[in-house]
Amino acid sequence: MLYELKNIKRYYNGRCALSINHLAIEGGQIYALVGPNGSGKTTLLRILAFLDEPTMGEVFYNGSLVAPKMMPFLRREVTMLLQDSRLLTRKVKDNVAYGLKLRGMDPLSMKHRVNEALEMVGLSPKEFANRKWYELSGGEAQRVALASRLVLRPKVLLLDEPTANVDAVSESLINDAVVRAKEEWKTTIIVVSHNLLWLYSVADEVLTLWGGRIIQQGPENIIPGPWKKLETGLYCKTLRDGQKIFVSGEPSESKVISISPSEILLASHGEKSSARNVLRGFVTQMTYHNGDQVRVHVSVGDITLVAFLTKDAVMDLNLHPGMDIYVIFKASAAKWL
Amino acid sequence: MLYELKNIKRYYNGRCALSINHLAIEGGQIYALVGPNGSGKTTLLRILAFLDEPTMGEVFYNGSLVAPKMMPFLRREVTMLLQDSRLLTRKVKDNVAYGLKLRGMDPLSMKHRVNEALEMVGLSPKEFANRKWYELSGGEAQRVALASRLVLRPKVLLLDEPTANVDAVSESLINDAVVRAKEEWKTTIIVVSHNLLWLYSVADEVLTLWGGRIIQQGPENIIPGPWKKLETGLYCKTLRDGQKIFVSGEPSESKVISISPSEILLASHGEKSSARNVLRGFVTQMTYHNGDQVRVHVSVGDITLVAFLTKDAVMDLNLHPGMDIYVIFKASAAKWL
Amino acid sequence: CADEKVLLMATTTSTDDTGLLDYLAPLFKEDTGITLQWTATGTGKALKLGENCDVDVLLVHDPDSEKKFVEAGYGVDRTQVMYNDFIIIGPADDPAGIKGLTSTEAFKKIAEKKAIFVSRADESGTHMKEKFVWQQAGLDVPDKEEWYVQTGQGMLITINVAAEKKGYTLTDRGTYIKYEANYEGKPPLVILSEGDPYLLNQYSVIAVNPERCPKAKYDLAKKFIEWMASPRAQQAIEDFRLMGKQLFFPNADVASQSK
Amino acid sequence: MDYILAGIQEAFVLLLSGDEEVYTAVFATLKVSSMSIFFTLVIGLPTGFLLGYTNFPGKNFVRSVVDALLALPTVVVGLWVYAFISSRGPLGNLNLLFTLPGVAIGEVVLALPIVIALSAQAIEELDLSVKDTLLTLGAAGRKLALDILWEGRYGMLMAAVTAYGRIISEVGVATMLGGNIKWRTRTITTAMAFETNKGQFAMGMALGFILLLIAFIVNGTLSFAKRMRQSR
Amino acid sequence: MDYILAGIQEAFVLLLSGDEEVYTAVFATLKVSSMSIFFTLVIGLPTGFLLGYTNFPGKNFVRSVVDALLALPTVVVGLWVYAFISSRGPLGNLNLLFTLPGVAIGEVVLALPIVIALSAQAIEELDLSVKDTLLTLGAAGRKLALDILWEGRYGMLMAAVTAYGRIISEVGVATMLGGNIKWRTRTITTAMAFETNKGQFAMGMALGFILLLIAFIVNGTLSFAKRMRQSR
Ligand SMILES: Nc1ncnc2c1ncn2[C@@H]1O[C@H](COP(=O)(O)OP(=O)(O)OP(=O)(O)O)[C@@H](O)[C@H]1O
Ligand SMILES: Nc1ncnc2c1ncn2[C@@H]1O[C@H](COP(=O)(O)OP(=O)(O)OP(=O)(O)O)[C@@H](O)[C@H]1O
Ligand SMILES: [Mg+2]
Ligand SMILES: [Mg+2]
Repeated sequence: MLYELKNIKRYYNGRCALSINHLAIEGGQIYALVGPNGSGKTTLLRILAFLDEPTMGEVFYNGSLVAPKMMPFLRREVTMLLQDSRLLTRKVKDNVAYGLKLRGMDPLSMKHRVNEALEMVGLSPKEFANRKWYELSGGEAQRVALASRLVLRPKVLLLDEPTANVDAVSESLINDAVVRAKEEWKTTIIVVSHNLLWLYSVADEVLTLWGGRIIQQGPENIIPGPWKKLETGLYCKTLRDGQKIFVSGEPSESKVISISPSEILLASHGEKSSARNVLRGFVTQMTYHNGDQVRVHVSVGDITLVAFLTKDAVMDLNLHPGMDIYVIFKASAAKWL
Repeated sequence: MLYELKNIKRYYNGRCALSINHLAIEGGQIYALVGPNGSGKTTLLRILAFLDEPTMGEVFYNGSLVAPKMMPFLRREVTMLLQDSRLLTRKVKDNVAYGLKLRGMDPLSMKHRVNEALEMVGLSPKEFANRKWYELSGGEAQRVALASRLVLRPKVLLLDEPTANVDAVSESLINDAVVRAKEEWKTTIIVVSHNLLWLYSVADEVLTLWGGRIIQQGPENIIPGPWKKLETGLYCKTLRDGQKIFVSGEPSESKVISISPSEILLASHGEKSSARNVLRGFVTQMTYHNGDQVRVHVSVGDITLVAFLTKDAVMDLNLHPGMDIYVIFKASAAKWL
Repeated sequence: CADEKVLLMATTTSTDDTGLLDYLAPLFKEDTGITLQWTATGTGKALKLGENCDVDVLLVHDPDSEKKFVEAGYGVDRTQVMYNDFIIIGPADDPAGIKGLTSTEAFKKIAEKKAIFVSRADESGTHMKEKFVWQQAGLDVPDKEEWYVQTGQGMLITINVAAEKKGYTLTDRGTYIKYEANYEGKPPLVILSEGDPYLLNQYSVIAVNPERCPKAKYDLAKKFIEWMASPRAQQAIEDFRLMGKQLFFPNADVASQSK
Repeated sequence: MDYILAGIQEAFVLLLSGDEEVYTAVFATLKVSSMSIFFTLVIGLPTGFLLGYTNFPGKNFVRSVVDALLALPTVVVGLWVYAFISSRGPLGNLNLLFTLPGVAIGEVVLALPIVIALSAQAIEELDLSVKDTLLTLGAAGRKLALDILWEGRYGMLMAAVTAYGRIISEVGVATMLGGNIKWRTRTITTAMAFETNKGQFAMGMALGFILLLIAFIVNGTLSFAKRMRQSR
Repeated sequence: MDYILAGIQEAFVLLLSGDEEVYTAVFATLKVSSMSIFFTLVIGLPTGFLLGYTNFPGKNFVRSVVDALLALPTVVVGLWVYAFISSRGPLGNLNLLFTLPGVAIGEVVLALPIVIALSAQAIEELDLSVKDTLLTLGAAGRKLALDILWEGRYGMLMAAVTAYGRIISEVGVATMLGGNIKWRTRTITTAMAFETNKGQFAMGMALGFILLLIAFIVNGTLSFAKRMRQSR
């Protein structure tokens, strides 16, 4: 176990931004960290990067409890791409070389490594190495910042929105780079991104944050309130088009439910079902995943629900984008967050 | 015609970042501005926002040539969300109210408008209005910056990566906000984003930049070199899996081609075709667009090609994600950029 | 108090530092109703302030410059009012052995032994007198000698420099008494040579020429000059004591008015 | 050595006994320094803003000149201003020599380069995106200038504090233009120099401590205002 | 008025005629100011860094004290240092009084608050993300400090230039600890004060212009270095 977090809490001026009872992170994997804005992703990454300490709780790294005075040493092997990434006020090549210089690498191998890193993020060293830090476009700067982390071949690489501002070609380059880091250098990687498509294509495991807590469900099908209590004991939300969602259980403080994509069925006819919820919608997107899984987005009223189907199921239903379809799930499938 | 640009060039230290012979922008539309990193999108937006002047060339706004001394006045009706958006060092509500205060709005209507703008980007005024500028997560800050532009109800709204760092729910809120701005306030909107899915769902028209020039083709199916000249006069690129792409015509300096999605056919069998290029691949993604169009992504070797099909064609082919398929296009379909 | 009668004087630091003016001003006010205010600087700058009409009256101690000042038409009514004298002071152990010698002998001895001598070197009345003594002793001013320290500063500071460097210096008696007072009677430097007749230090008052300076309060200045020469003021100067010692000797009655 | 301790003691005695001479000097000091810092900021901040914000040919030269003027000696300022306000100077009619406003003129001249150089620097250090942000929100002209100054407020505050420190501790100009006239233009610093020249070192130290006390109160208030920005 | 013009003229005459007194004073000025600024920066920049970078209880109080010390009057510094280096003081054996190194000690004390306050301020103004960036890249300890100083280099330069201006134009400490001794510790500023007290205003002005010329050359060089950052 690389990291173990126990009873971590992080407060900002009395507001709790992160609250994790237990979290274990294994080495050599690629983790995706997802969750809506303000859910505590950056807060968690900063603690894992030893930039911040939790207000309370214990962080174990490689089995030993992390004390403040160890943090500078740990930061040598754990590096983080900041969400608000910025460059040092020097040339591109000096930005990328900075960490290597710190670690006392000789200039010759350094130059080689710097060029390699720039190429990994799709920047030609010939064109970019000698540019000043401000002579870059937004996406170029973002990629230089990433290169200066990749070049370190760290034990742990924490990436906060690495693909923000980055174009599609570079996105897949970054994908390759991350996979290469994992495979060649056995780097443990934790990526935060709202670009779920991209994220799922790299991640081995997904952690979802919601309101500072880690929840078991995937990030999809999170439905906010308001919920109205019915006489039957169920709770009901009315969508913009008049359809209603019914869920059971006791509401949490956040008044938000989540439904696992695996609990959702799709059917071409909606008449007969024992499930409480049968909603009409249409397919907006279908995406292929490794293992012959297809992720299907269905637009229902003003929300989008996601279901996972096998390739065969897709073919049986003759599913295609734009097709009208019924989304079916039980009232008890919903989990209050 | 709202904007007309003639023979615009913008140099940075002798490097040409933007070169537009002619560009006309009509009022009341939503334009998408797409292109890879460093293609000049921000450079163009800054000129349209009257933040920068082109090194040479003429900018007409509302039919009259823009002189430097007019720019402060024009900036009253043209506002831009910067790519590297930042907040003023004051409370959230004061950030959003800033532009209104400048324009002399009375405090009462101002408060109302500020709250409305915050809600438009999905931030509850009760929770966020009194936060300090640094008490926000990355996506929250981005949305406050957007709110402070939306609140102005400007004549022209220029958005540079408005959805960077923003979660999926807020993304669709921003979508709504942009459409509302166009419809209620007749705002002309130009959006830059690498989030093409999102972009296509809002834009009326798409402008593509490549190396500082506007090109006619959409942003998709841009295939970089290297290209090898064959004896037949065609040029050939070998993909990672050994398949080859052949194109005709004379290479431009950039050595990049583009193929319009509408020139690409999909077929379940690849044997008989007069077209030079018949490539085997598989469907990775299918997305529904208004007007019964479906955008299909096909992974071929190490690149992804995009084709547009009608819903009926999708059904005829029984197309589904993960399905093996042939991509067919003529050598002459490629345009050298 | 717009109609308050205020007389502005430029003077040298010695009259201010010793507290003489703080002692005389209330008496002057009592007798004439005029408030005396002063700014204390070097004699050279005081004369310059007079030349520029920035003050009404001067109390200075450099007869040669004063005469030139009056001749140039900058001042009128120059009146000598008091004097004190110059003395040579040095470390109590007197390394050059000048105790009891006349000033010229003492200077010769100092030069011979290359004992440290600290000079004000600021063209002040004191400095003029020092140059005069070097001349009397038949020596050039030892400008670049290692042992000849030129401070270019006021008297008290120059004495302090001499004390730090365990050297000799020429000072007016008033300042020395003040210095002695600061050390509560146990000063590091003591009087080693005194009493030469040409070591007098004459103070005069001069009114700024009202013809050049219409704004100058000549009437008040004239009153002040008259008052300073009056028996009452002269007696007051006679009575002014520090540590029981007299600092200034009135001589208005014996001195001749220059104009 | 002993005069340092004696000085601290004396400072308390003077303050607590309400020594009239000392209080007059304190008052004169406060008056001169308030006037001076007011005009220095009113002139210096906009000038510093323009110098930091705008680009014009020769800007670097102007910056260098301002930087050089940080070395403006008090004697030069004193002489220069004296030339103007002496009764035979062009402003002689205003009777400013040997008055507190006269001193303030000199202090303003002395402190202006500090405020201009430091505020121009602070404006230049501001991220470019601050200016762009204000521009995109429609700020222009005076409002733009004010809000850029506001975004750089901690830098401006530092410029003001540095200039205030220079002004309140200044003695050369105060002596030359004020004349150290008792009850009128004697400030704490000129009194301090005067006492020291007389060899009254303990008294000089005492006055020095009183001056530092004032500076501490003024700057303490400013620091308190600054602390409001909290953890940022 | 006329002495201002006469002063400029005289400055050229003095410089061109190679007046020995003036050149000795110029040399003494350069020597004192170089020594002083060197030690001020060596002590002040790291202190300013620590004060700006670290958070500790009572930090605000320390900042306020440093800000107050910007008002440290030359007389107090002079007296204080004098107490230590006079022959009766604890450092009397070193014979520093009335020497240029003695003056430099005083100037360092005087200029330290400037460098500390301004550099702490510059460090605090640096975006927090600069520190985070350096930390994530593995910087720690001395290297971290140096690189943060480097990221704030224009602010540091400004602190140095301001301190240098203060030092080179300073006269009170130079007089008190140097003694204005001709051929030895007479600097341009003490000479200037001396000439002015003698009523030689034109000569005072002339020396003032020479001083500004030196300041301009020094700061011009620094500005040139700064200009290298170009359009940014
Ligand atoms: N410096 C701060 N002071 C106060 N509150 C803060 C601060 N930084 C973050 N917060 C709050 O803490 C919560 C978690 O913030 P965090 O930055 O971890 O979110 P995030 O998951 O990274 O969001 P995003 O996707 O927008 O980057 C948010 O509610 C945010 O408003
Ligand atoms: N200040 C600058 N100095 C020099 N070159 C610059 C500067 N700003 C941008 N460039 C260059 O100009 C080109 C266009 O930059 P621009 O910022 O317009 O790109 P962009 O299309 O917005 O890219 P991105 O998607 O990365 O934001 C790029 O090659 C960039 O490197
Ligand atoms: Mg975040
Ligand atoms: Mg851009």
